[in-house]
Amino acid sequence: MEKFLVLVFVLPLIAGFVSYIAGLKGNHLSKIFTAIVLLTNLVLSYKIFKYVMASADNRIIAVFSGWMPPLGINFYADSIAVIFLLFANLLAFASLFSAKLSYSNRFHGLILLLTAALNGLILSGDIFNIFVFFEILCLVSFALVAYYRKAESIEASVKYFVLGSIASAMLLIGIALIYAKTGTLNLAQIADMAPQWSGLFKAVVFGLLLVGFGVEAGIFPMNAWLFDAHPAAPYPVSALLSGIVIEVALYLFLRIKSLFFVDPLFSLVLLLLGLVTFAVSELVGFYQRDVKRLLAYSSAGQIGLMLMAFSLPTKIGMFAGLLLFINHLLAKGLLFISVGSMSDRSGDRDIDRFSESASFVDKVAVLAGGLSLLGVPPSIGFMGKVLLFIALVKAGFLAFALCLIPFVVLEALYVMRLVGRTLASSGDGRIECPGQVVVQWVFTFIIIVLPIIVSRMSIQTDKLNLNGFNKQDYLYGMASQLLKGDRL
Amino acid sequence: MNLDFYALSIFLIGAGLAGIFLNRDFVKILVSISVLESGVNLLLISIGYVQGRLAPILFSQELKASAVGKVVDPVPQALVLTAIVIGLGLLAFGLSLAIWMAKNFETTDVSELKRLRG
Amino acid sequence: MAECPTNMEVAKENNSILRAFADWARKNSIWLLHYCTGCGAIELPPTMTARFDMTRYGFAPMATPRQADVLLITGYLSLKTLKRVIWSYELMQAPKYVIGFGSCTMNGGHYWDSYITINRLSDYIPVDIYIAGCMPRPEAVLTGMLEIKERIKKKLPGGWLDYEKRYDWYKENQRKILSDV
Amino acid sequence: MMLLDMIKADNLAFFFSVLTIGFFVANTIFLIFSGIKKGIVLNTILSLFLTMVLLMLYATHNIVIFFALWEMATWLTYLLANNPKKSSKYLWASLLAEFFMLIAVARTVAYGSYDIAMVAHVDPLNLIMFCLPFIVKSGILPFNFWVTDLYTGSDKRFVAYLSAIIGKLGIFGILRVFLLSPGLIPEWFIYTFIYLAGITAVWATFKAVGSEDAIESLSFSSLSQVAFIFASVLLMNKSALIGGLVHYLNHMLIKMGMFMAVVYIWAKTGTTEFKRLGDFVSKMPFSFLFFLMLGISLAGVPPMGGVISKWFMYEGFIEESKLLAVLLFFVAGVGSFLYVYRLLHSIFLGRKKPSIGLVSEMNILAILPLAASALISFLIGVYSRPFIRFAAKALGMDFSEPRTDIGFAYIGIVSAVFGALILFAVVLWLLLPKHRYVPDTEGYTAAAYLPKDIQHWDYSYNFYAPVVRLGDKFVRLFSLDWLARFWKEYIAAIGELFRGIYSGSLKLYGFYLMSVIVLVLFLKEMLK
Amino acid sequence: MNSVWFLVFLPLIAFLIGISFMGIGTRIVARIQRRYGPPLIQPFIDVIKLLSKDSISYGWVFDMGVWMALAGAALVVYFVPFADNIVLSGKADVVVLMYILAIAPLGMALGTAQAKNPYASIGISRALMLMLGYDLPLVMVILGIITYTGSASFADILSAQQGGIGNWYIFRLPLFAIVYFWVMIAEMGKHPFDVLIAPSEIASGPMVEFSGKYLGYLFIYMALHYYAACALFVNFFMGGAATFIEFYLKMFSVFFVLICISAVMARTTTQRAVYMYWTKPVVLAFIGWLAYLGWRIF
Repeated sequence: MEKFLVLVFVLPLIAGFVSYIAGLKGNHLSKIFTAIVLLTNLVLSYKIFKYVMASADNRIIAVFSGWMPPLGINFYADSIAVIFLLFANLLAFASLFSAKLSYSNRFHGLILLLTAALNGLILSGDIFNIFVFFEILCLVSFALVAYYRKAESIEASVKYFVLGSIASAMLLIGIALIYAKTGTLNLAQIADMAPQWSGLFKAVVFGLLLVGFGVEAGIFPMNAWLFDAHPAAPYPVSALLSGIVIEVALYLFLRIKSLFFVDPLFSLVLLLLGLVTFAVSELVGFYQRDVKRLLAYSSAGQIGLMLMAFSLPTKIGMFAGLLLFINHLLAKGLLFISVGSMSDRSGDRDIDRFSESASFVDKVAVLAGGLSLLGVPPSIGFMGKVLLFIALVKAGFLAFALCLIPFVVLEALYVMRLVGRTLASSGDGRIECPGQVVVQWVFTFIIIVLPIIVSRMSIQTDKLNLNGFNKQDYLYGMASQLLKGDRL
Repeated sequence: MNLDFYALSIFLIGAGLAGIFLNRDFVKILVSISVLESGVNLLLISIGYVQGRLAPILFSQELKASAVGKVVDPVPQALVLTAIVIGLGLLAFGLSLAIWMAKNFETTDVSELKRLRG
Repeated sequence: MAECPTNMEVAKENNSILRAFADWARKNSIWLLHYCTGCGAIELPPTMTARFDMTRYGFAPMATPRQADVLLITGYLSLKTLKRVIWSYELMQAPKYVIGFGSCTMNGGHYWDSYITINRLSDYIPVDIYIAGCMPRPEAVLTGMLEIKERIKKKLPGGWLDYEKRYDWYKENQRKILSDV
Repeated sequence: MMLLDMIKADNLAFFFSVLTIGFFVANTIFLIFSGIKKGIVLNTILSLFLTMVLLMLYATHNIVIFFALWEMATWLTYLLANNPKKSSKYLWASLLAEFFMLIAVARTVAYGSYDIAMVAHVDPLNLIMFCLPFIVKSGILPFNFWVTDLYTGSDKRFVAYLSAIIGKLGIFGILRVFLLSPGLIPEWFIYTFIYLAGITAVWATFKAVGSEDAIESLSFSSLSQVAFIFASVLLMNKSALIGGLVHYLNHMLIKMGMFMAVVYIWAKTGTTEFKRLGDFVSKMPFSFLFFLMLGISLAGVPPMGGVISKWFMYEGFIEESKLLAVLLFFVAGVGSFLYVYRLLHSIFLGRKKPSIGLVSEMNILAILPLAASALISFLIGVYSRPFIRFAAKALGMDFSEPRTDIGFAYIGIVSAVFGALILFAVVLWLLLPKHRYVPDTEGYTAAAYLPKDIQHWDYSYNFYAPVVRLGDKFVRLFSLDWLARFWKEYIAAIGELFRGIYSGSLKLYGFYLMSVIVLVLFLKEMLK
Repeated sequence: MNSVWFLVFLPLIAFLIGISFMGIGTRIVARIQRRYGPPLIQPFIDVIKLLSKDSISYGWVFDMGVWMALAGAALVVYFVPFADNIVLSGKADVVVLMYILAIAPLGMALGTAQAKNPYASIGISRALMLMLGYDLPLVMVILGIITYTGSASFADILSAQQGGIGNWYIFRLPLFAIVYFWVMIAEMGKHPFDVLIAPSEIASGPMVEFSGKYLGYLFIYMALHYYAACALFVNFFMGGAATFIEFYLKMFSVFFVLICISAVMARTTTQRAVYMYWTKPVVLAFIGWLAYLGWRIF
């Protein structure tokens, strides 16, 4: 099973270059090749997910070339990482499958490299290793944003490039300082030595890492590039970007934070940052005319929510963040794919005219995506929202919960404006690429089925028992069941 | 000895950052990014440097027998190698961006890029 | 106007107490509908107010033909107003009478030779009582109304029976000068 | 079967479930057989789903499930009304309130229990936050801005469901929470919302009296009745509670029947404006008869059921000697007389209009629910003992004999005497000289000749102009339009301010990056 | 007098009392206008004449409306205590009475609606608006009395007023009496507020299409309504009456004062009437509430 961990990273890395070369003549070959590779990747990650969930202590450590962890670089997959892995590969495959046939081999190569970087980031246990994969991720996403080479994409990519490079420099400085202090690069070992660091050192490293990962994760002051990059990129890329790339950056940062910076001050800072990100992006998102930009703001908002959820030390917070992540990935992926293709077909991204050519499947997809994004009861988004509020109140941050309310309502309004316009349009509905329809139907199906799986898995009662729950803590049970008591 | 290396690297990092923010021309910004990169690499190297020791080339004459006490810390050396390669990759991509920017905007002046806002 | 026989003919046979009681009531409470046209209208307020006070005898002015027993036409009639008079008359309910006021209703009066005045009102609707005078004084108006009471007391047939008997003749006269009645 | 034992969870749930199921069945029968073709399937499926959600909502005692089902009901209402522009106010008002409920739920979970009864034990503020969506959904004063848009804008097939059941969900919520936590309810909360409900009732009555559209008039009438029930339930007085529940039943029957008739007319003629309808009694005599019975019941005139429930509620208020509040509801009661008459006069009895040709009597199956609701309401009026006991059982009071000897026995006598007098009047009327039936055109016209197109010779527009003119300032003040305008500009201003953050210049973005590091360092020092 | 016959003929007696009031009333008004006026039994003659005349109808709702008007008015008579015996009493018959008062106007309104005449509709809308106007002070007074006597049944209200003139509510609750009297003018449709009949403006309003026996029915309804209004005032504020004569005289005194006021007043518009009823009497009644009931009304 360890070999699968390595394979999941290496396969797309090599395939990226192979598919680029294969696609030099005609790009059909590269598309098929890429599809096959991503499909195998998805199957591998599902196997890993199954294995980790079934195994006793829920973790695998893959070691390279025989060197044991303190010295060698290792891949470390626990239950949270495996979920990220599974959904990352799912979204990668889905967005590629829904991509138009007209995309060149450059596109397919870059997508494969992006997937490789993502898998590497999720699994790596060595901090410099994280830096390298992080760099690959940034570089590939710069390239993907600039794919169309038009004025808008170039401008977005330039801004993204400059901010990204500064961030990576900050990150390297941080890693250098950590290495200077601890002498080792393995996450677990650094975590053991972290408590002895002095207050000032901790603050400096925290600041550097926050900027390093924050730019890519889209935390408030640093996410200015996000609102230009996502609309400029082709819709599969923007689906990937807002679906998984920023989430993985956030996950990495929070993984490091929970290992090295355990004292409550840092989680308070992050909570505050999360709230501000959510508030600002919802407020500005409310006035957007451009549809894809509107979705970008909603992604930044959800990132704020996830940041708040993950920064809470309790398990419920962790579980809320996880649910919000899965829900956002599925809903935003679906929304970006359908809205992006619709605006490409009708040629205009304004909210009133983008849905001229909305087909029935587009309408269903946008409705399902919109409702689950907003957390309409049966969806996981709802469970995530409830858990988030309960986690916030249990951790004593009642004021934060109260501040959330107006902005969540704002988001409900502008997303429903988008959904309302699509449903109201009487488009002719011709379908450009069949793959996209399949992806939309599959995602809608997952959105509908997943809540049942999650709730069934956590309550373990045969039927939905409505008269109160015999298990004392319905939600806590859900959290502990899924996490199997992992320390992250 | 190490201290002046640290000072130099901090100076270089500061210069790089200042260059990025003050320059209007994109190519100048690229140059200052690479200055920043080199500053960081210098910092990384200087962490591993021990006064009076040799470079960690294991097959060289002096270290043939045993390199235990005589060599500087090899790990940062490796890190810097990859960091430099990455810096190169970034620079290459930046230049291609500059070319395309010139094509689309007829100028590489970053302050011209004002169309996407709000 | 529908052709059903009015109640008074039916009631004629049963000279029972009820009929007498109804006649007594009809005699003592007569409601007037004033079709105030021409110079006669000004004569009515004095008959109602303090000096002559027609309410002593049970007369009362009414606003709608539905509630009225007696139609009081107080002056000359032109083609246009005749159409309204006929319309109001047909709206009134069965035991109904018409009082022609002043000479204009009898023979066109002062304006007999005008191209539009109606010279003989009784050609178009059955008139029971004419009160002579080129605008009779309130006393004359009162005597006219009391004359109606006398006719009811003596059980004389009222104008509305004549209207029903010779309905076609009246209608034919009306159509001669009015296009649509 | 799962559904059955869910409904029998407790008496209160049983009462509401029976009513909701009854309503849904009747409404669906009507919609299917009334010949409204387009969009019926989707509407029925969604309302079936909504009914299932409501049944579960009535049954559950777990606050998280209660919150989930409540929000699902809100979203389903939004989708069923399928007029996004008009129902957006409803959406954001109820979402705002529901998030406060979520906070209350979270605090109760943090407090340690998932039971609704414990909500009030945390602290009174928690109870009020939990009850906020109930107030919003009942449209009580501070939150009545969404009512105008949603009721008039919503899909005609759903408007009956909306006003009979969804509009009154707040009442169930209040009952569920207050009955489970006696004595913990803050006094000031009850006082403020009784008087606010009173003002809402009067405001809604004025709106209904002044409205020119049947659906709008009926919607505002149901808002004023809901406000009345809301206040009497809030009062927690024994007879007021019973009156509230019986009036819930009554109002559901009335609104179901009346909306069916009006929706049927809308389906046939395409319009529900008063000035375009008239004299439908000639074409739809039976539906007029049932509509009349329901109208009389709504106005609270004895032979029909409305009087029983209103009487109990007034009795409750007088017992608690809250005269000022009951005065407001009396005025709303008299106001109901006005708009009921307007509905009867302008739809069924006025002068013929061109729309008369499009209408014909409902087929037998479509009129069945209308007839059933009218007869049940009549039954409540004449013999109301079973209904009172049904309501009392729902409230958990063992009520063999209502405390006052007024009520069903007495009203029975009243109806009997009234019947005898009607008989006497009819016999006398037959004995007296025969009358003649007259067609439409032969009417008194103050000696003016009738115009050819006679339908303009009708007074059914701007019917209550003097009273509407009088109440205009009061109505405009409380319809909170001025508040909505202020709020829109306020949000737009904030929006402009925040959009400046992402002004597109690279330098500014770079500055943001550096500011984060400085911020973290500053925070560390400041907190040391 | 408490035999079954009395129960059956109570409406007839009430009708006769009502007719006598109308007769005497028109004579008093004539006397005020310095003329003799019709004989005392003129209204009775009018009713007989109307019942003997032909009539037209517009449909079954038109007929049903008239029946309801007559039956509703007769029903009210059973609830108002007649002299010393309270016919149909229950615990809260004052509240029930207020509902029953609404049947007759509803019947008349329904009949008028089918009369298909704009004057009729205007008349009825004015009547309903006036009703909305004067119902506010009326309800305040009745609520005040109920709370003051502690029970909503006539028996208690009457017993609270026994024992000499001093105990009558007219002296103990003068404000309520004034407001109730003020409301009675509109309730009976007398002159300052007879906007609904208004012969000069809307050709006798609702009655425009009523002819013959239909108008007769409405006359009977009007007479019963006069009786009911005056009887209510007597029972509420003048402590009912032991014998029939005393009852009649008390009622007539109330009627006499009312006629004198209304004979000399000019008709107002509906809007001004409703506005006046919502402000002046409401303030008076509210002061009455505070004076007699104290703070427990909130």
